[in-house]
Amino acid sequence: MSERTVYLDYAATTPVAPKVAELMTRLLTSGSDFANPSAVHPAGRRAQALVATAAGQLADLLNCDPQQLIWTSGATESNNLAIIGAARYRQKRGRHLVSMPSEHKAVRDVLRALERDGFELTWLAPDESGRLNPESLKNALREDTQLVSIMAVNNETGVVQDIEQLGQLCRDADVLFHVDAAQAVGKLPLDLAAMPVDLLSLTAHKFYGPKGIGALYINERPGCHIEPLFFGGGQQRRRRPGTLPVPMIAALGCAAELAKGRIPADLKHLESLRDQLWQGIRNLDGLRLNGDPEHSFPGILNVSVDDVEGESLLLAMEPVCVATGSACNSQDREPSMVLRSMGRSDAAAQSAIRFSYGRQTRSADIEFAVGHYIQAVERLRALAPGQAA
Amino acid sequence: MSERTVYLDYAATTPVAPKVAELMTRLLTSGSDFANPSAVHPAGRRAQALVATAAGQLADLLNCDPQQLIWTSGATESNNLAIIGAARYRQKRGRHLVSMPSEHKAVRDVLRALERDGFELTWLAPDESGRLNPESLKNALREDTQLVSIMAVNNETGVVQDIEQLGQLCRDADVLFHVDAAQAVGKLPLDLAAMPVDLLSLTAHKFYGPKGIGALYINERPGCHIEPLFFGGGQQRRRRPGTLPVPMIAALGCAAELAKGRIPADLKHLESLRDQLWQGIRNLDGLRLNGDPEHSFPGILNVSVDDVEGESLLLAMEPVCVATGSACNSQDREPSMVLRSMGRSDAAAQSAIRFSYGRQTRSADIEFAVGHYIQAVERLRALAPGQAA
Amino acid sequence: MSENDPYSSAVRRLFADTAHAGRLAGGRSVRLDRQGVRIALWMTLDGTRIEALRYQAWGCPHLIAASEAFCRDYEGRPVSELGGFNAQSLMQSLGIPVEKTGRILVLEDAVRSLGT
Amino acid sequence: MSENDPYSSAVRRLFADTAHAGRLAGGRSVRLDRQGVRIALWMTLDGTRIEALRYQAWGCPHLIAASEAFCRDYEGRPVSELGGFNAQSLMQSLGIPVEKTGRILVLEDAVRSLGT
Ligand SMILES: Cc1ncc(COP(=O)(O)O)c(C=O)c1O
Ligand SMILES: Cc1ncc(COP(=O)(O)O)c(C=O)c1O
Ligand code: FES
Ligand code: FES
Repeated sequence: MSERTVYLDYAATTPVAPKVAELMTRLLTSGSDFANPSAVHPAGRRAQALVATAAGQLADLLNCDPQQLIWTSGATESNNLAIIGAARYRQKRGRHLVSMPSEHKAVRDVLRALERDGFELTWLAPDESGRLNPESLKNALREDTQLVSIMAVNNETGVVQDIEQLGQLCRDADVLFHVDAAQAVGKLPLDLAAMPVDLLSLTAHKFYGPKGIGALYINERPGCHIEPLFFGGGQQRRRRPGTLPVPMIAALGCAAELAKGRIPADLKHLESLRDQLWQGIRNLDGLRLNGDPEHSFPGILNVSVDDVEGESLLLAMEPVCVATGSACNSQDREPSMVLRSMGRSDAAAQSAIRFSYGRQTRSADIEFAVGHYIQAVERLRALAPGQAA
Repeated sequence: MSERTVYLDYAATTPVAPKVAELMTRLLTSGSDFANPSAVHPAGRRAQALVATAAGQLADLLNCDPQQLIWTSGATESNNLAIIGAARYRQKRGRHLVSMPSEHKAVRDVLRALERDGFELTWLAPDESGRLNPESLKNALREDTQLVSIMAVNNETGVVQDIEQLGQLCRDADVLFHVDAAQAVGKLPLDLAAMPVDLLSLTAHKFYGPKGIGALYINERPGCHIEPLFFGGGQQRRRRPGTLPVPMIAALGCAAELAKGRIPADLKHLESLRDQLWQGIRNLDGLRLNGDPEHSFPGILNVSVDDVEGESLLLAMEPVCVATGSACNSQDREPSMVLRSMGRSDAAAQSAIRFSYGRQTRSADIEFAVGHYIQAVERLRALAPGQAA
Repeated sequence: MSENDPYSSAVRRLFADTAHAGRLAGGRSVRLDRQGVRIALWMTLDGTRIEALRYQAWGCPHLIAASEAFCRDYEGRPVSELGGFNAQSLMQSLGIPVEKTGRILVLEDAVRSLGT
Repeated sequence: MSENDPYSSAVRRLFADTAHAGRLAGGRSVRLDRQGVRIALWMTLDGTRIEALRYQAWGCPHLIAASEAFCRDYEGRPVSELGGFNAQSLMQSLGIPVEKTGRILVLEDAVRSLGT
């Protein structure tokens, strides 16, 4: 590493937990645990046992049955599989779907693709704090509604939706409920046995597991099934074929087990960092919180300021690594859809900075970031012509 | 590892090369190389540089442009993306597709799914040695043919198709040519600059890389494009979104670089093992080679014997780990489609054993396997009632 | 590891030690080719008591183990008990998966016709 | 790393040291709000020679770097040369990606109208 960086982009991806890395290293260098778990020979059975252990660990974190879990390459695939798979499975009953414009692209763009295929979409805007009013969901449900997709924790703002209540409305209306929980699993307690959720997407690299492995929870019950996206070998009861990546799956399992033990301590740590960060910057002129102080995952803080452009702000803040908008759209510079759907102006959305932090973040990192943020904002403001001449 | 096993199932999956495992370990434990390569901040740019290096290494192995490569979760996904993606992209021109019944399920089942969606399939049977006669491909091509999919090396028999010649027929007819090269990449020299191939699938775990990462080569030229299977963030120019799993990609790159330097030595090693194995078992009564001695990847040897059932043979051979049929269908016990398409009887197909070996296999392992195979065959034969009473 | 093993330890033990594989000279025998499996049974009697049982089988390890188990069980018992042989209860005691029922029923048929 | 960096080292240097940011009292000025960016330029003259240049800009780092580069370049030169300012050649020398052309052309427009 050539320069000191302060990494405050945990919502984009986290480093791998040391225990998880150790396990992967052990499996990757093992001469005996590398086999294909579909094979029935002794080496294959050892690999299969590792997969079974991981399924147990993840099921334990989510309080579900290991049989309800399918391994995927990440939340993008899980979202696609859940939404396309369930919509296609149920399309003879109806083709109406409901979601929000503040969803991650891996939900929004999937739904848009279904729209092009003849599905009908209702997009429910959040209120200005980013939350969905349950009444508006209730009013949107129709006879032909098949699926509602609402994320648990927003990746840009950290806003937490009331999954229980929204799910219950779906259940009452016999509509499938999909939850993109990429930003929630391993970070907030989730009890799927007690939650009216049918499909839930997750990805390991948001909670200290490796990138490239995720899972989809399917609450298999009458009417809740998916059509596969891929075809191939018979793996995973044909719902998602392909050789199972055993070390990755084991790593996800290990990350889940670790998380289960740490969620309360992690949350306490994040709350204290968030408070320090907020105290440090809140008095900046024209600063505005993007989110809901009452219903937020404390590992994300998103703020806008007047009269500063986001890309320049990002560069001026180096070596602090933060995001404008979500990491996936850092490369195309359109103002954040999440923030615009919360009623923010284009300019406010463009100046938004997402601070996200995690287990390795120290108070000194926050202090460093606060200093850099304030300095950068002040410098760019001085550089900008006034709003009207 | 509780018992000694002799692993002769390299065609199902290989162990990870020590250098590759080292690299992954380094990246997984690094405090600075774990970021999301879509992020524009310094940590993101470091991650992006790792991806660029890996693309260069893989492009080097295949002799193509790094821009022509898309990262996927493995060959199953690559095959699905190539075949479904190209067929959908070109479906307005025509809906006729050509392939072989001896393809891997991750090709066959994809094509069958397209058949259910209204595409028309022509299945070309191999000759009894497993090869496709170019004449029969030529005769199968029609005005409305859009895609031909033929694998480079068969996963059950090791039979090598004449990709250049078959590809040229497709090129001449303006038909896209997809090659499932999961069993060829990193094992046989491939020069894509000189080959009339449009789409080529590969997966790292067949050549000493990790499971769960693969790639699709797309020879982008007029008419050669694919529609995506997934929707989400803008990664990989939207053709395959999702956070790039940097350590996995770097590992694939490293495995590719290693392979490039080792292919000739690896082949020599495999040839000597194959010869030893064949000499050891060839005199067994009723033994038959499933494959083409002239056109074969030497890392796979597939044989049938009379009067022995495959599943029992597999168990009787323990602790030697081999496969009956391909690993993916080891769990459903239908006789191998590959062997039946080569004209083998159900009984011969059911008794087939695939020996596959690799870099770590020693001559002593082959000797051990030869002894176990002969002993198991003789024992089960003694146990079986005669063919007719 | 046992939960992933398609073979119970009972099946593994029986498959590894097929002491009753083979034929018998004299006595009764029966042979069935069905459901893709082949079974032959031989029996000699000592009055109404089963003196010896042997089998030959072509099929998966479960079928071989079940055949071996049957022979071990019934040697020395009255021949009249053959009619009571029950594939399902043998499958349970050996831990043979239900998917294999069709094949193990071929053994049941062979045993019953041996008894008549 | 440089191949992945969206900013050339020239752009980084100019963005880090915006010595010409600010306003000038007296002299000419021009301001443009277009294409989602805002640029203001100030110029004082010493006869027909440009004495000093200052800018203010709201936009991406490329725009700020280009504005800074322009000011550094043209101080001390005859005012008549402003008409020859060419965004495209500045973009090339600073390594600014072509997608940004629209925005850097706003700077060109501002410079040219400053010269007239
Ligand atoms: C809310 C949300 N959904 C889905 C994803 C996609 O996850 P992945 O990139 O692992 O496929 C992400 C992160 O990128 C996310 O934050
Ligand atoms: C020829 C062939 N194609 C495709 C695949 C699928 O590869 P993966 O399981 O990595 O998706 C395999 C191996 O399983 C294979 O041998
Ligand atoms: S005899 Fe083949 S499945 Fe049992
Ligand atoms: S001003 Fe925003 S892209 Fe350059």
